[in-house]
Amino acid sequence: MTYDRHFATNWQLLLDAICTTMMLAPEREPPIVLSSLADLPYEVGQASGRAPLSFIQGPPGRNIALAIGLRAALPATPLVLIMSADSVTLGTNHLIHAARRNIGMTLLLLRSDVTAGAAPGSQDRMDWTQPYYQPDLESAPAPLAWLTALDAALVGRASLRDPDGLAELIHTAIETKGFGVLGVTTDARLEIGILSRSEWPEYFDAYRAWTAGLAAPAARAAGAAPARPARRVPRCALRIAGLGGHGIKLAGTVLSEALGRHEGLWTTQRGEYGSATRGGPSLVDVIAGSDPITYPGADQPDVLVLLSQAAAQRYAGSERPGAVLVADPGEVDPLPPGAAPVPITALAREHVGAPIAAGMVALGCVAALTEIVSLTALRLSLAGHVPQRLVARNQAALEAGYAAAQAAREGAQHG
Amino acid sequence: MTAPAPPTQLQTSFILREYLRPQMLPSTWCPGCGLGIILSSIAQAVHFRGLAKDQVAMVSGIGCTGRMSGYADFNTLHTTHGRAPAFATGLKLARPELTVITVMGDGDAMSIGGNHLVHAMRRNLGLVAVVVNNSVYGLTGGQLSPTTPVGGHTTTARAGSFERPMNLEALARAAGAAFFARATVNHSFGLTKMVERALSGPGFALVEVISNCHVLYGKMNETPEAAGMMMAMDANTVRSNPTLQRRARLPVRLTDAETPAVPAADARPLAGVQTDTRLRRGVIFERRGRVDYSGRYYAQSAPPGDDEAA
Amino acid sequence: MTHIAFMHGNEAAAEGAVAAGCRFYAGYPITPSSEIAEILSGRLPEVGGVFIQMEDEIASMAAIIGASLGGLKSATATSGPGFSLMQENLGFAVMSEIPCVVVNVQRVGPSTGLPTKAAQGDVMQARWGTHGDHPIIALTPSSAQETYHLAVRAFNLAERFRTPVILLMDAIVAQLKEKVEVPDPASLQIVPRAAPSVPPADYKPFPFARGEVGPLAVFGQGYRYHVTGLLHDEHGYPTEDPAVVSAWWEHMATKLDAHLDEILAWEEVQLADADLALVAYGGTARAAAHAVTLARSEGIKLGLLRPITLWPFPEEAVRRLAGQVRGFIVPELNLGQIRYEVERLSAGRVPVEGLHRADGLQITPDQIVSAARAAHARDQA
Amino acid sequence: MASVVRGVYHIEVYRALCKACGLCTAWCPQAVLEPDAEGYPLAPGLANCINCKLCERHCPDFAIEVSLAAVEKRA
Repeated sequence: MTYDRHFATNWQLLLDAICTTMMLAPEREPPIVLSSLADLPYEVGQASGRAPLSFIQGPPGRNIALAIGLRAALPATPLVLIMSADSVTLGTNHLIHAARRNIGMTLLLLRSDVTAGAAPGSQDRMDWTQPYYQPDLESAPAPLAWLTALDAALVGRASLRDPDGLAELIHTAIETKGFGVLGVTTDARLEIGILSRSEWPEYFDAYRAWTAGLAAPAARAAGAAPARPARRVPRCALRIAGLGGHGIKLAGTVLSEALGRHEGLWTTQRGEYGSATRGGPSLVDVIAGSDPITYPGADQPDVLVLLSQAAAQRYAGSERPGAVLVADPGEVDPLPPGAAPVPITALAREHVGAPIAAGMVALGCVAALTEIVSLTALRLSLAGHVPQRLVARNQAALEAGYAAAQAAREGAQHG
Repeated sequence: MTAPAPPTQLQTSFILREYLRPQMLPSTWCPGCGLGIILSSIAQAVHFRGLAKDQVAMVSGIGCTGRMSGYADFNTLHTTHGRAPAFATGLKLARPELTVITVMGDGDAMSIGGNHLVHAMRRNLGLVAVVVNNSVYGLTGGQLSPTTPVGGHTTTARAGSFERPMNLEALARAAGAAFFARATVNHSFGLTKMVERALSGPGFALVEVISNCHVLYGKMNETPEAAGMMMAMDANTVRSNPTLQRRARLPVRLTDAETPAVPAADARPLAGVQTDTRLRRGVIFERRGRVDYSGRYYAQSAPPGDDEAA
Repeated sequence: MTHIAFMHGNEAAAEGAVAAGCRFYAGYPITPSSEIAEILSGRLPEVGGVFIQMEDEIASMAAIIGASLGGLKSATATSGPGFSLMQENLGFAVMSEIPCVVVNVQRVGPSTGLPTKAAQGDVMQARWGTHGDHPIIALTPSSAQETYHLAVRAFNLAERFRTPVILLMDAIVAQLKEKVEVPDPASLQIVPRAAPSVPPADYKPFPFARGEVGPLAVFGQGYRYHVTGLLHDEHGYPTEDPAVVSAWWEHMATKLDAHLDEILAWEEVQLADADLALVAYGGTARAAAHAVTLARSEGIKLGLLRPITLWPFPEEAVRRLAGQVRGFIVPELNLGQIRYEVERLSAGRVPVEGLHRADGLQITPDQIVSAARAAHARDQA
Repeated sequence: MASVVRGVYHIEVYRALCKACGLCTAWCPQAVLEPDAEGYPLAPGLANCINCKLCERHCPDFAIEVSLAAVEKRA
């Protein structure tokens, strides 16, 4: 490769250095060059009519993030980024995070004396000057200092006045695993060479090592789709409303899976779940039916269970005529007309020792008072959603709710 | 508006009520969250500096920390994610006489806002930034943050993080911040003093506060209790001042010396990785003769001074 | 073999992506889409893919473009504020014809808005969010089941047409847990990345094929070429030549329009005899479908047109319907975005009424039925 | 010569602000504070209070206040 260095532009010198690295390591894949600088591809393209390199002209500053995606896909391909002011303006965040993570790429940060032919600055400590706006007002960005501080794998400085040294340094940076950065200048007074090195695993190498030990996916929830249900169930809307700490989210999950998996229906589950510590309102809507569910809200429930006074004030009376209504007489006063009284919270305390099982007691009531879900289906579903050691207690709560609701119904029939 | 008279005695809660918006309380923060302690420390620092509420602006970003500006009775600005330093820059340049305090979480300040933070430090305007570092994204549910330690479990790194965390101290030094201090919520008296000192000087002052997210990070990393997580900060940090380090060895201890350190979350060491993770707390660096550059934007004749004589 | 699962929409999007062959995800946490990242952070390593949490959404979008050029099917997921940040590089992907999938779980905006509340206010941003004229595909699911299938379809369309595809979800679907019949992966039709059949010397990375796209060569496999956000010729080199620019526009303007039959999808619910039509999509369409049942029980002949492909908009379906029904009602969780489209397409032939809210609450079937009743009464009078 | 006076301090807990996080009881070096059944702090050991204000300074919810009210009342 011959050229007249005396007349060569800075661009040609730089690209020639990159091409020289390919000769220094002929077995290595040719690099992909990323830059936002518009005039670069012409230089490359005109040399041979076709680009000898793949070239991405990404948006200013974002080439670093683009290179991260490329690195994830192509573990071994050298990625060479040519950046100028974009590295210390809109690209700064990408710059510092790629360095922090040590993602394998080689950055050439061009000082303004390279890009604009400006007079070399005297601010050696800053390494880099920003060629516009108010250069005398602000302290100049110092990307090499930032990246040294963040322990980039390699930080160096090279000069276009020493093209062979430049190629040599780029080659070294490419060979360095991880994030390498070279400040490129035309200034002869600046120190040239490797300024700092740091040891840290390359990000995607570490990623692959870190994730290699992860368990292969177990056969995911195997099992065929159940046969279509023999019975036709019209849309049925169930709502359980109480407070955070009543275990309402778990109840909703157990109920919807009992209906969907074991009763062969379509189901949806949505809710607002308060936390136990805050004790705010908590609510779950489960809709089930033979046809896929459209609207997931139980605005006019067919089954309504009220666990707290606030819930009763808000939702009593919203149910469809003829709906199944359950309320906890220990919490709700007065009892809404037609409600089956079941001391749900008291039963939860009795069987689990805390109100957290109230949702499970409520499900027992639903099984006792409706045709939509069986106790067996709830039991099966429950076993899949609580830790083994808690299954027995939750089942007791479920069955207590079932028994109490049956007793309440019989009481109502006889009384 | 006149500044309040310096307090004659520590009527702390009185001060707090003076500087908070009671109608906004209780906060939306989880029980035991260190953010309230940090807000309390900032309010006290403002009080002890004798600053009038009207002369103070608090600018926050998005996240649990972003909510802080809603509770403080200053001129408050709750901005977009990561951009608080940029909003604060505009405000400071428009009203140089205001004391502008920026509060950000670790993800807010260092991840999405990393660029703005670096350039704010470089410009060295008279801003105070309090960065609350709890190693995790709280508001969105416990994802990896740029300060999650190697081995720390998060919802987007269930097997433990392998990423090198951001070294804010080194970055602040390299980017040219005038002042950098680190406190923990377990050392709130020191935190108040650091914020006071940050408020007192020109230039960009950064205070990093190690805080607790026991609800998400703690739960995933075997420290689900607020108190335990905070007390562990005593063992996980070391005073930057050697005199104070010696004094700390004296038997007068208000926190339980037996409290175990937070286990390093079954960290699998990576080859070539330093394992000393104890952070220094205290004032880490303060550049002498630090220059507040904000004046320059009005009188552009002044050449940049030598601000590097640290 | 098909199996039963219980998933919310976010999980279905993540599982659908894995099934479609997604092997790279870059994202940034944001409510209410974070579960997609959380699930993929576990699932992608299992299938040999890469998950990375980036420093912001700008970087996330750039990284998935890079990974796609490297040959991995790539996706990101976000919500309103993050979607705004992605617009810059979304435009880059459109310009440089790079397949990728962007999931946007909409929430109430503008700005931080109501982070946890459902909305459909990003419909027009999905269409015109990045600057300049451009083709785009946006799909909007109404259920977890459909989210799974549309996630697969989004990747297929992205590969087929070399374009970013937006999976425009809302928090209703994203957070609703429901039963999903997960199909046997072998039964899914997956569009693989097309490889060039010509030798590198003859390869044109961006052919102006008028209504067709050429294969996108994977970087590092011998096809060295140039990718740019500038307007470019077929080799990817920037150009300002008006003739070349015109040819480029011709290509871009026709690449989706010539294949609307492959892209457009919508559902018609009881439209055959309807004299009043709802146009609803996403989570809101569920209330609309329920409202159709309720209204019909009152004797109101209500039907529903549910666009599944939101962009390009199923224009012919609306035009045809405008000649049949006596009015449209458009319920949506914004202050009128698709309503404009319906108004434009019905061109004054029939009245178009909007049923809008953007206060974080959802539109209920009762509200829709009330509107239908009023319209019906006006019609009878 | 300063000396610690015991038994003259008053501890006020604002229940409306308190979230029962337990930090104040965890920090109290004198075992003054104890949680009640719901986790809110009570001060059965008030006589031992040394006004160190660790409870007050570590309350994230501005819900506890140590004062000299007892002294003032006596005066």
